[in-house]
Amino acid sequence: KFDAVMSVFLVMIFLFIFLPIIYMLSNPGDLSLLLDKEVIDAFKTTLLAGAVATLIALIFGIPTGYILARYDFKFKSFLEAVLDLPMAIPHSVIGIIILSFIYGIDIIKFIGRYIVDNFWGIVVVYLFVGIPFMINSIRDGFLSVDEEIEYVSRTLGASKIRTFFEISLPLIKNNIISGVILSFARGISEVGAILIIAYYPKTVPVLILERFMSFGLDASKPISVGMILVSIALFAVLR
Amino acid sequence: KFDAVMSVFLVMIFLFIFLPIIYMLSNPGDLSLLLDKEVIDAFKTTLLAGAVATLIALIFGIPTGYILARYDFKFKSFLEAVLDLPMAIPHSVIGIIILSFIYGIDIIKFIGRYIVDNFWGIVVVYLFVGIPFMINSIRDGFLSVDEEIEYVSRTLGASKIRTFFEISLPLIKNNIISGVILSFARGISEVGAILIIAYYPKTVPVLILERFMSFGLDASKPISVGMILVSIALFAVLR
Amino acid sequence: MLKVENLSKIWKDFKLKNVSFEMDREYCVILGPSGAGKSVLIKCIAGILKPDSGKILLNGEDITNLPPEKRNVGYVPQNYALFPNKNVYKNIAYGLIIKKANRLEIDRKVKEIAEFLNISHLLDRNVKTLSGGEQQRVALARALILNPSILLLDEPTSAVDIKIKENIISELKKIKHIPVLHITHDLAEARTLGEKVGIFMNGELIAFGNRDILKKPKNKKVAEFLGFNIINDKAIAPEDVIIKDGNEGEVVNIIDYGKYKKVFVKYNGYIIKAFTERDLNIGDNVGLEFREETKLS
Amino acid sequence: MLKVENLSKIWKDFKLKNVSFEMDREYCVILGPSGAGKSVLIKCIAGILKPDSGKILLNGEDITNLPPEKRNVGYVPQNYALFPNKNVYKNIAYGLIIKKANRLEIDRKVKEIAEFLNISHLLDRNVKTLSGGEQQRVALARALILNPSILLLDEPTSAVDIKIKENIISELKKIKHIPVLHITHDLAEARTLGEKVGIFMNGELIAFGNRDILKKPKNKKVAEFLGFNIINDKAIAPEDVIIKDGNEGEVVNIIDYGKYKKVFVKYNGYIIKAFTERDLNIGDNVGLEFREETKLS
Repeated sequence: KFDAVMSVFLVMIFLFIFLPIIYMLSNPGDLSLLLDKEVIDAFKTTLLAGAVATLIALIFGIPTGYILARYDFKFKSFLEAVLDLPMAIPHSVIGIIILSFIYGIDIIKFIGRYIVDNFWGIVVVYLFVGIPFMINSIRDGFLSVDEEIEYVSRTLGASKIRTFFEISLPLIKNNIISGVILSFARGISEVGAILIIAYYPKTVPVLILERFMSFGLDASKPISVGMILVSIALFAVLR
Repeated sequence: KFDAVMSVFLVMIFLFIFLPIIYMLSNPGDLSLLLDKEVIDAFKTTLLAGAVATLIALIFGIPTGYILARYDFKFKSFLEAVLDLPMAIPHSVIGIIILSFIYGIDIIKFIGRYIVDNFWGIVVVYLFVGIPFMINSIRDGFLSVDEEIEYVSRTLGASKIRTFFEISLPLIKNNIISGVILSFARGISEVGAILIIAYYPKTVPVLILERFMSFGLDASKPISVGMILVSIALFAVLR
Repeated sequence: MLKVENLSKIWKDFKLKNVSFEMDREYCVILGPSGAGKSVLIKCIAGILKPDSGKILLNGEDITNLPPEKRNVGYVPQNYALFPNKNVYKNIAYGLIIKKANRLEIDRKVKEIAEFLNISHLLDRNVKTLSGGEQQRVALARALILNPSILLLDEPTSAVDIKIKENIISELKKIKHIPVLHITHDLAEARTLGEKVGIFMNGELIAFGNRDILKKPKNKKVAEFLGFNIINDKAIAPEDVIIKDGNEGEVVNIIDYGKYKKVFVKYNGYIIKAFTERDLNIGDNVGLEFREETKLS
Repeated sequence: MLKVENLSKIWKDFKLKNVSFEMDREYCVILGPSGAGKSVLIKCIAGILKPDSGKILLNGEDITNLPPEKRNVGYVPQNYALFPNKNVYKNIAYGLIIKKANRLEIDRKVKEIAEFLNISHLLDRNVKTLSGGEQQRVALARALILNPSILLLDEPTSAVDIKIKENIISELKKIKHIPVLHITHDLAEARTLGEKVGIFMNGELIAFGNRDILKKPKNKKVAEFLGFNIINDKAIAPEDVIIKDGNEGEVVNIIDYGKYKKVFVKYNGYIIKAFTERDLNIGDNVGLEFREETKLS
């Protein structure tokens, strides 16, 4: 009886999420719109920027996650808090922060040219919002690797670097995959910061917004469906 | 030596996040702009909508998390995947999904009036994007409560409901708090879906975007700083 | 009086197969290897699991379908499961508070039971600061305070070290007024505490009766679990093997337990376990004499 | 030969205080209660932890500041720490692969050591499917294959049940060609395996020498840890207490271990532990005789 009441809440919240999504997927509108050159370009831009940002996040995330998992040092929890901050700051604010910084510091002002309304601006935003997911996932991976395993490897003659590549890294393969997917997915979702930093080249979420504003719901539906399918596919791999 | 190289990556990524944020906080621009009536109204709208959405998320999240933690049933993992979907779908797409659904189903079309460009539209979006955080946090809480404790309570004469309120719920207090903060913070961050569903009444992130588009960076800086402070404060409580 | 009739249950990887037994106001120990599903039996009796088939009667009443809160059984799980957000006093008083007993009575009973189990000095403590042995006593007090019709103990000494184990056993011996069903994998516990003893393997209760069944295993599986030597179809307890001079056997391993040594002797192609106080070395030749043998069916 | 000189280290909640000892090609067991920081000692010798002060010499060479990979010590941690992504063969071969030994030599050595430890049939297995005893042997093989200058064992039997423990002890006895430093909280292990024995409490090595130190505790703390009865300033091992007729003592508790019973006797205000094969009950009056006493300093 008690459980039945509880289940009612579960079913209601499930339907709240499920019905709109399933309705959207079954009423995608005119899918031929997806073949529009602007749409294809937007998908290319989004996925490429996502891939580049995720690669950078991976390169920085592995050493960062390792150090955070294996060492204690002063201000470590402050440092961890800062690394998580991009998850807490509102999306449009992130755009303002990055832009203010670039235009505020004289010696890096020149970078603005490569960032504002530029492909690399998209990459920077994606990296900024996605990196915490990468770091946390990889740090959790290293934390789950028993340190005794690394110790044994070393007593058997493997140096620290050798142990890292031979033992630790292969053991966190799944965490690396989930870090990659999460930070990629977080990146390509972003629109608030992108509107501020790099309206052009248009990413898919920006294009959806633009089509909606200019031509209404029906014009943005098919593109949305395409984007949902990408997200769900990524998500399915993750699970 | 190996660790030193690793640490360089950590420091670089730390600075990438830290410097822009600290620069922003130390160059907030003209803070008196925060006293502008439109700004104050936006803060009121944002925080109120966030609070209402979080309350609803809590009411649904507790039973949902409990059922997910305590029972196995067919399609459970499918159900959990759906409940996580709002985290995976790009922000502007979420707006399109909700709007399409409301306008697509005849018998609920009337709701549109209370959603589009309306306070309740903001609440719906905040709830949609925030609920997965609430559910996951509460489910993890119940999972961490040893079931034997509940069993013992029952053999001591407490019914299932009594045990729930007397034993289980107090034990997950911290998970409830973190669920509340995470879903609240996720809500008030949102801008992509809000632009589509409820441009008015303006939330802070929307206002920041608008000021930036109309008056440039300096007009949006002080509001951004205000919003960052709110986020950091929430975040500090969470840790 | 507890009567279990043809109880069957499959739960996770464990199963009960057609378990039947009957006990009175006595201390009953069910002995079985870890992971044999003994806890499933206790959980069915406590009402936490619903049996797939079979019946449970407590003092003549059929309780098979009653929820746990209506059974009046005392349950002490393996990890004690103290309420971490309540202090020791509140843990012990919990059952009475739920039953809305009056405050004076609660106070009196908590103090009484705390005295009985030597934990009066712990009443204000946070349960997270207690040692394993202390937690065990608090869990016991919490279950006993309601004067249950039966006390169910799930491996009460598995989480504590040997010294505390001996202590807990001595506390458990004091419980005389309530029937106890105690499950364990520890042979010494069964020998020390059991007025009735059952042997549980692979989901089945393969022997049940008075303490003597530990001395006279009925079949090979029981004999092996009890650590008997098996020669052809006879079982010989290690304590019934006497090491003497001779050379039919060769010592292959010795473990020194202080008071005596456990020796493993190669004898006619068998490895025979025995105890001795002699000073032997690996490789020594010895003779063996079997004081008592049990024929296996 | 291993020589440890004035080794001190603080790590997490554990500490070593000025530990010194010396061992040859022999089997050395360091005995101490759980949580006393014995692992810190082993981790310092393995090079995993850097001592705060003191020196470690292995075969005359000062290895205090060498990284683990340059020490040639065999290390078997408490949880075995097998490489979960490699099969048994690859686990054992790991050290030789790192050393770039040739493939034929690796194969020969792996098979040789696997035979020695009776795990030849496991070589293709995934390590996650192994039982505790099997994991232990694989970890041992992985450490022994490099012919280490010393083998370090951290509580090798703490995670397995009594039958497997006896098995592992018999495997360990076979290691004759390499010095072994074995830490444990189990007295029987120390008595059975130790050619040299140390007693470690609260970060200090409070006794070190041949096996006799287990029979003759130097002070009260050691005596208590070893389970001796303490009367005034004398320590009496439970096995040296003889139960006879009389009535100076009253039996307050009995644990039945099968071969013998452990009895707790109230005697002159002390609770004396003793072993007996007599059939006693709680409350019986008995006499006590002390066969041997050690004076405590």
